[in-house]
Amino acid sequence: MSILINRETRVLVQGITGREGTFHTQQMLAYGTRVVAGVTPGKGGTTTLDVPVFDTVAEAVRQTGANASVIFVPQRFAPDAVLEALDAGLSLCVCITEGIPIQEMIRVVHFVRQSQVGGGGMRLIGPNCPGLISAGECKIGIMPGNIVQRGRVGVVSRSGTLTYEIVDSLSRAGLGETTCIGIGGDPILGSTFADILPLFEADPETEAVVLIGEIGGSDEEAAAEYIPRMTKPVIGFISGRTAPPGKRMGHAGAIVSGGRGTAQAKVEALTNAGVPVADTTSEIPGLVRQALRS
Amino acid sequence: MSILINRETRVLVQGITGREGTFHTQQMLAYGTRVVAGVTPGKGGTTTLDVPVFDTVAEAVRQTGANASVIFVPQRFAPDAVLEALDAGLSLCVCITEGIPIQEMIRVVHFVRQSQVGGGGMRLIGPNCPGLISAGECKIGIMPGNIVQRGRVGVVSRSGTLTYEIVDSLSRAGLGETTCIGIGGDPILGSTFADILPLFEADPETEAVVLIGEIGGSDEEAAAEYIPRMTKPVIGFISGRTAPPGKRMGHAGAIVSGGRGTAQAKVEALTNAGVPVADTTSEIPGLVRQALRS
Amino acid sequence: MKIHEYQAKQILARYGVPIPRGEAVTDADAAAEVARQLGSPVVVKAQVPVGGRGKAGGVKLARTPDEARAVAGQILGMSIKGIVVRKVLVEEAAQIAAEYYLGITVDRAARRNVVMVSAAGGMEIEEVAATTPEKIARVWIDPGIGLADFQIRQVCYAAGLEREAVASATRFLRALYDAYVANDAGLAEINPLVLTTSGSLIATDAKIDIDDNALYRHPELAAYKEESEDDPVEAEAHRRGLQFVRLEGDVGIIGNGAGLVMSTLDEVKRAGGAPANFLDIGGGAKADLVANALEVVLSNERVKGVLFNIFGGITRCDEVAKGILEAARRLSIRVPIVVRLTGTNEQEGRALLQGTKLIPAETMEQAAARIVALVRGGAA
Amino acid sequence: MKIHEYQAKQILARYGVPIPRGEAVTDADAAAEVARQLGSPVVVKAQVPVGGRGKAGGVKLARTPDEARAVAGQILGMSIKGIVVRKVLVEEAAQIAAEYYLGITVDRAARRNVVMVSAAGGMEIEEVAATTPEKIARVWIDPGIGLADFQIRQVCYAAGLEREAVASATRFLRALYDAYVANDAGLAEINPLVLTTSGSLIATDAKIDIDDNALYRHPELAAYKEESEDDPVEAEAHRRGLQFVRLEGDVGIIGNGAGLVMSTLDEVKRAGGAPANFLDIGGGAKADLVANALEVVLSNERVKGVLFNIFGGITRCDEVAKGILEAARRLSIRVPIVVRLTGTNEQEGRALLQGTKLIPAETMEQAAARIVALVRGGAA
Repeated sequence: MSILINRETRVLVQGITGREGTFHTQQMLAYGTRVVAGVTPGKGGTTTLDVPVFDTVAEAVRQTGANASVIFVPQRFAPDAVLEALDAGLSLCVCITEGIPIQEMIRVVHFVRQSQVGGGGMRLIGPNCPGLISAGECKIGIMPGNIVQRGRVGVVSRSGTLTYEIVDSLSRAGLGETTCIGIGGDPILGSTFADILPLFEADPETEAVVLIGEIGGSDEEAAAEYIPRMTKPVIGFISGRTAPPGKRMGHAGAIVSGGRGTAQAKVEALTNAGVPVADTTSEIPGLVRQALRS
Repeated sequence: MSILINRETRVLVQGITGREGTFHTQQMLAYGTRVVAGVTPGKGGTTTLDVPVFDTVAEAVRQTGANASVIFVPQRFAPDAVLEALDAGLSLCVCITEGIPIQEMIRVVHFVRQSQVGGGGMRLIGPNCPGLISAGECKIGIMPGNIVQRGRVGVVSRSGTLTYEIVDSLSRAGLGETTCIGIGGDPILGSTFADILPLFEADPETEAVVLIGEIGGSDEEAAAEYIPRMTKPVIGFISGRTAPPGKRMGHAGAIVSGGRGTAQAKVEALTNAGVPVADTTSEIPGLVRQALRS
Repeated sequence: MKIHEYQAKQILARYGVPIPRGEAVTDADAAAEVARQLGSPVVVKAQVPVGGRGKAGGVKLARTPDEARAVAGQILGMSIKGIVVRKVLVEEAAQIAAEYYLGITVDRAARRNVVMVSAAGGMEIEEVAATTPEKIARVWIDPGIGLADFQIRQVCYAAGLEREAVASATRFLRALYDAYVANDAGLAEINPLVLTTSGSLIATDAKIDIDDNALYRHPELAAYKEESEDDPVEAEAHRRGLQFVRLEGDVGIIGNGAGLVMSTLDEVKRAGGAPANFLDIGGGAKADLVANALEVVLSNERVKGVLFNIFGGITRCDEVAKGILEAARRLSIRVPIVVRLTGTNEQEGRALLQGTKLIPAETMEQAAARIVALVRGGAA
Repeated sequence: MKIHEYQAKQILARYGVPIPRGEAVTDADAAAEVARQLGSPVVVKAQVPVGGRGKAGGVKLARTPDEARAVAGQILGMSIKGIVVRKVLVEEAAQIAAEYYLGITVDRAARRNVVMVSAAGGMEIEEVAATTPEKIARVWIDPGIGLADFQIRQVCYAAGLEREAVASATRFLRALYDAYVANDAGLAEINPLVLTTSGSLIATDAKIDIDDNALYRHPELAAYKEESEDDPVEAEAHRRGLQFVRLEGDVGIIGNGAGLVMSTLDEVKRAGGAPANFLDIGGGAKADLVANALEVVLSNERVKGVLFNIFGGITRCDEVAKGILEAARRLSIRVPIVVRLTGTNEQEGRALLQGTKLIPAETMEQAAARIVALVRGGAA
């Protein structure tokens, strides 16, 4: 088992003919992902890496039964690409693109989450994220597949390379992973820790979860409110503990954040929720093993 | 019994200090309606007809427990007034105001109906409607109360005075009404025939329903699709049978309407749904009586 | 509010829609001058806010300035569906490779704006809609999101436009949508959108209807409104705040509430009469407005009798009676007037009319039968 | 992107926000001239995109042009939080009856924009937020609907503004919101919004932050960007496409991915070192970019050693190694450089570095410990 994606997932690549899109499509295919379609407006009817290309997502879905998409289109076209995935009835959309204006994402994420009211709808991962891998089954996005080993730990992270670092250490420690997800580094995300944790909680194969947070926002604090209701252990890590408070955000930022968002506040919230928080990445495999034993 | 409003309904008047607002508040109070609050920005803290006035709907709801509102504010402020009612968590809003731009109503009705997804939310009656009366219990809007008599028939109509004409004839014929609703004459409405009919179907006291339609749109046709599933008889009337097709609407109008919208199409749809359609208003009481006998 | 083709094109041009070079003129010499300046074959088109002007001979090609003068002379002053042509648009003729259709309007059933595109544009688009509706691709616009770029692509690809035309068609559609929204239109249409033999797209005809209810926030469109009122009686009625539509018959009809007035029209027709107009005085009318209404109806010389049908709610029957009497004082009324008053203050209203030449009626049906008999009989 | 007060006011004025008359100048004589033209007492304010300038002596009242010259002379050239004041805004002093706060920003937890209003405006608003949060009224904006008029009324009434100020405060807030949305701001703030003794409202201070990711669609704001870059090293790094933040320590840090770089900072700090910067080369960096990164880090004279921490995914370790070697050729490097390469093509990368003065490390912790020891030791 795994969460969100598996062997059956039929993946569509939005922006398949771009440099990044083509490169990572190749990587995904090499990992065994079923990439069934690509979309590039104006390139409908052609193929890329033997994958048929369509002008619109709707047409691609109609012709290939794709049910998940990954977005590699540039910044200024990415919000529209997410809405197109939503409109076409996909159940998962992974937006790799970084640098999308925050006001665009507020709108897009709003409509995406609205689709989930009453069940169903589309789940968005990202933007500005590395994507996800269900070990040995399916890889969507840009995570290096070689560091993932089938195992017992679910990984959810706001970072990219830091996640690879930690996943690699879990694999080397022989623990292995079920699904590894990078939810993205932007202020407004399609899915948060609190959205992903229940999926790991419900996945029979996942025995523990590693949550990799960082300074800023309050997603870690929100996760800490949910974790006490879980039956599975969660191990935390927060990067940016020594980051300076940053240049001034204006009064409004300070009023809204109200003291949340610092590494200290996050570590405290997680600790209060019973989560062992690692001081350095190298401690993580040990803490996981310890949690699995008890 | 009755639908939507009754003795317990706590009514708030948006625009209570305007000429129309004050006049009809008086009429509603005289009918026995529990008008518990009024709203006029800037007049908070005063009273009108002994009704306390607030600056915002939210504040009025907090202080008085109002659960329904009626809107008498001018055209350009009315869409915002509906959104304010929605935001304040009212369950019913009746918009009397006429002349609201259609693009505004497309937006407002969209958000209102979105609130109903998954149950709950707010129901909007109107705009450009006379409101509704639950006979002997509560009157919201501008219908003359004296023509309504407690009885067995539910009335739902797109017209104003034509409704009074028909309600009056039902009352004089000794049939009487449960609730009479004018859903409004605009192209985009908060509630359609198809929204109201199920409420009458579920109301134990309503034994038959009179549906008063007119040319334009396809709400009558949509109602005709639902009516065969009802256990109660529906009697129809369509005004505008001899109206000329009107000046040209452009191709787009013709393409979209696709032949629906004429009086003939509506009469046909209702007849096919088993609805006796009266040729003149004076036939209606007889048709109701006949339907109740069979 | 319907506006003229050239006005619609002025609006569209502001939003970046390419339109043919040209100008609207009111006389034949000016038409020739425009043709001379354009230096190319031109199309001369009657500016009337109704369809079917092509079939009526209101659109003609002219190869030279002299030809332009000649056809403009033919078209100016002609009557199309009862409307006299006072202006013609003279514009560069396009070399047509293909004709597309783009339209945006309100889909009442869906409660949304709908965008429609077809590769089968031109005069027969309604025929296409009726016989091969699949040739018209549609997308509905989410009121929260607005028209998304992907929807534009979707509808253009689905319509089967030539592939090389899709990119510029999407820009056209975006501009058309911007114009539609910003001007509170109820309809915006480019038909045909011409793909020229040189591969560019141009709007050779355009149609925009503006939502009358939204005119208050578009003061810049007021000038268009003036020109769009072709019937002086309708124009006068609208100025006085009355809902008025001129019809072909001889029985003037006045009532309160659109539904009631329409039903009154139906009753008059059932009784064998022919309504001369639809006139709704609205809710809560005062005597003055009622008098104005009667005056407007009687200004139509065809009218041989008038029927008042009032169901008093907010409108008070005594106010209506006072209005009728006031109008009777101002005008010399030579036709029969049947008055049906019921509802609020009906006793007071009826009392005021007693002893006058006005003919009372109890019900809508009786009133209709009475006025038709009187008009047919030719006397009160 | 943070912009200066006077720039924020220029933007707000375009959206109809009343601001005091005044001008930004770069020398004391010009300040006196502005004061003379205004013909009233003025406030002279340091233009630096950081808070706390009032306490730092960067805001001063001047009753006469001579006084304006004097205080401008004091303020220009002073350093506020490390930033040299190059411009002062000289503007008409307002007669203050009350000070309000208006702010709009992104509430990440709510995933919405939030509007905040308080009757307790002025410099202590954060104190108010901490101790009496109920004095700051808030409404969250539905992304589909936008800011509705009723919400503006709601938040203004809830904040307890003087009743007579509510109507014009609502106009202010609408204009502020329009400016916020149209400029892709992440923050727009008027603090204080001054209710003058004559009963009018005026924005005596304003703050707008622009979303850097949205600058591509606001070319008109490019000029502001130039002026907002106070640190030449940061400016250079950003021009080269690097995420860079200058810090106070002496260990230069370069990595790929913000989270990994932050963790590297944490490790260096844990090992007893002090990072000199945060530098993220992003994903898939080529040798050239890596060389640029090293150059930027070394341009900081405080740097006594550099740590590379690369986890290769899209980024290839051999490309990083090439970049380091290229930079080493271009520059004469006199500080120790510890390189930790792992992931994609790590073998190739390590091979390239063999036989050079670069110091390899296996893990992030080891790398951090090594560079700190070297910097502390003072030698490679």
